[in-house]
Amino acid sequence: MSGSLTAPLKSLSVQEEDFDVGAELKALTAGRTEVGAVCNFVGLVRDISGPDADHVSAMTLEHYPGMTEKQLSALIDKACERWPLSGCRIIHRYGRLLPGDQIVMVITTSRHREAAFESCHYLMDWLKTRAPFWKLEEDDQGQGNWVDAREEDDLARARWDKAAPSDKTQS
Amino acid sequence: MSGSLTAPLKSLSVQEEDFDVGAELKALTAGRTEVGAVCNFVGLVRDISGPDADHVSAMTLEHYPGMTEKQLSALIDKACERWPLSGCRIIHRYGRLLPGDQIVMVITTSRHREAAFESCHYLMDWLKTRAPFWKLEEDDQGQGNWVDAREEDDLARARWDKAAPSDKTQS
Amino acid sequence: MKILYFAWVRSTIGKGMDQLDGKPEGVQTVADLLDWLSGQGEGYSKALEKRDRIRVAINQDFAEPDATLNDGDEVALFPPVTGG
Amino acid sequence: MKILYFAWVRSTIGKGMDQLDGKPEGVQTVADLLDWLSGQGEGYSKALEKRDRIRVAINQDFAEPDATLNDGDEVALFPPVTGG
Repeated sequence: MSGSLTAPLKSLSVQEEDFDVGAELKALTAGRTEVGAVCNFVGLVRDISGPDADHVSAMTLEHYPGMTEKQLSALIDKACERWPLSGCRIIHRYGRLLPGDQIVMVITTSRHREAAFESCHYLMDWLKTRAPFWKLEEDDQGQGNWVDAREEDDLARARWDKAAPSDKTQS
Repeated sequence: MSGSLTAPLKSLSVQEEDFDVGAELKALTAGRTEVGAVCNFVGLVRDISGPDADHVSAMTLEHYPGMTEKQLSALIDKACERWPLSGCRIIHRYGRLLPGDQIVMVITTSRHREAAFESCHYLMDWLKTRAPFWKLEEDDQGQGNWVDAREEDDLARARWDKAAPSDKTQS
Repeated sequence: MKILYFAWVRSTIGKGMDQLDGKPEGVQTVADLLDWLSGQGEGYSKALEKRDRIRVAINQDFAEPDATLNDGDEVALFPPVTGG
Repeated sequence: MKILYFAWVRSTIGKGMDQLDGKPEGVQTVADLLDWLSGQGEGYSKALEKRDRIRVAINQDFAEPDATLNDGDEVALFPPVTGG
């Protein structure tokens, strides 16, 4: 149920290359003067990991080509049904990344800030538990360790099962 | 109560000039490889306004120099006490703006996404009700109309009076 | 005491600032000051007509109607804020 | 039926894919398939040892253990996802 006069711009890229957040923000808002709010999240590779704060020298992101695109496209559609968005864009990288490198970007645009904030947060929480990516971290000895899923991520996603205040649809 | 090893980067600009979000994001994350999450909000001038969707051809933002800086600096300090942030930056413009122009930007960075999302949302909700700015909208006839405050903004801010799940301090 | 006006409070009163020599006589609180200002002419009485539409800051912090004023205070009167 | 393996499921089994000629005999559900695969050699039995650490997709959608399989399905086995 979109409150926008024109259809929301939906866009997804699953890629090895880095991305330019500034350029992505401009592309999603150019000429859309109904947009009053832009929310953006970027996930970066951290140099430490896990409960023991082990040092990470690199990370390789494996993914399931095809399923990734299918799951993330469905997620973008869900967000656009639940909130009145003008635009929604996800970029997720795969391959070998170094600390400080960008992994993922979500941008949502809307007339008002609540829809932009909530949908961006929703997309990140869902993406964390539904997009088929797996992180292999390398320590200083070049030893690879598969990152374990975090229970907090399941809890964070489950929060959205309740209808949001701005959710107009009835289940 | 910051969970960062180094003090959070805090920064505020109240200015007439436009800003470059991409450059601001880079500046706040450069060399900070403990950062895993960046949340960013940008508010833009919309071309329609109010319940009757009146067309807006321009907007002038008046502010109270001195009080603006005092209130926004205090707000940044509060956010950095409540969430373990690595960085927090606010830019707010004043003067005459056109539809599509950027008004305000908030960036928060942290190890994890919950802190980044929540603190960014908190800052925008508080800023809306505490930063001394006033919008004068011009319609197509050049007639100026002072924008009324929205009750929703007070409600959105009041939400944060309850302790957040990640809030470690006791009142 | 310095009194600043912003937005439509400023445009209705017709100026951005009044510089007073300390507090006006009989004025102790923010509410007292608003009452006193209302009697200073047409612009003032009109601007302060709907008292619930006025917000006040003392020394650049928000203040309630019962807040006490001091001689050297910077006081500001303005509508509810609409930034962001 | 195509079966894909990812992350440590892939490295423990030692390959990324098995191509079968339809469903193995007696296999109707996801749980049946995991039981059957466990008997296909050391890598398989080790990878599928802790069944609660395995997630399954059928035709690129998440599937529960009781989901029914069809001959031409693309099935994938992998650990809980850790993207973002």
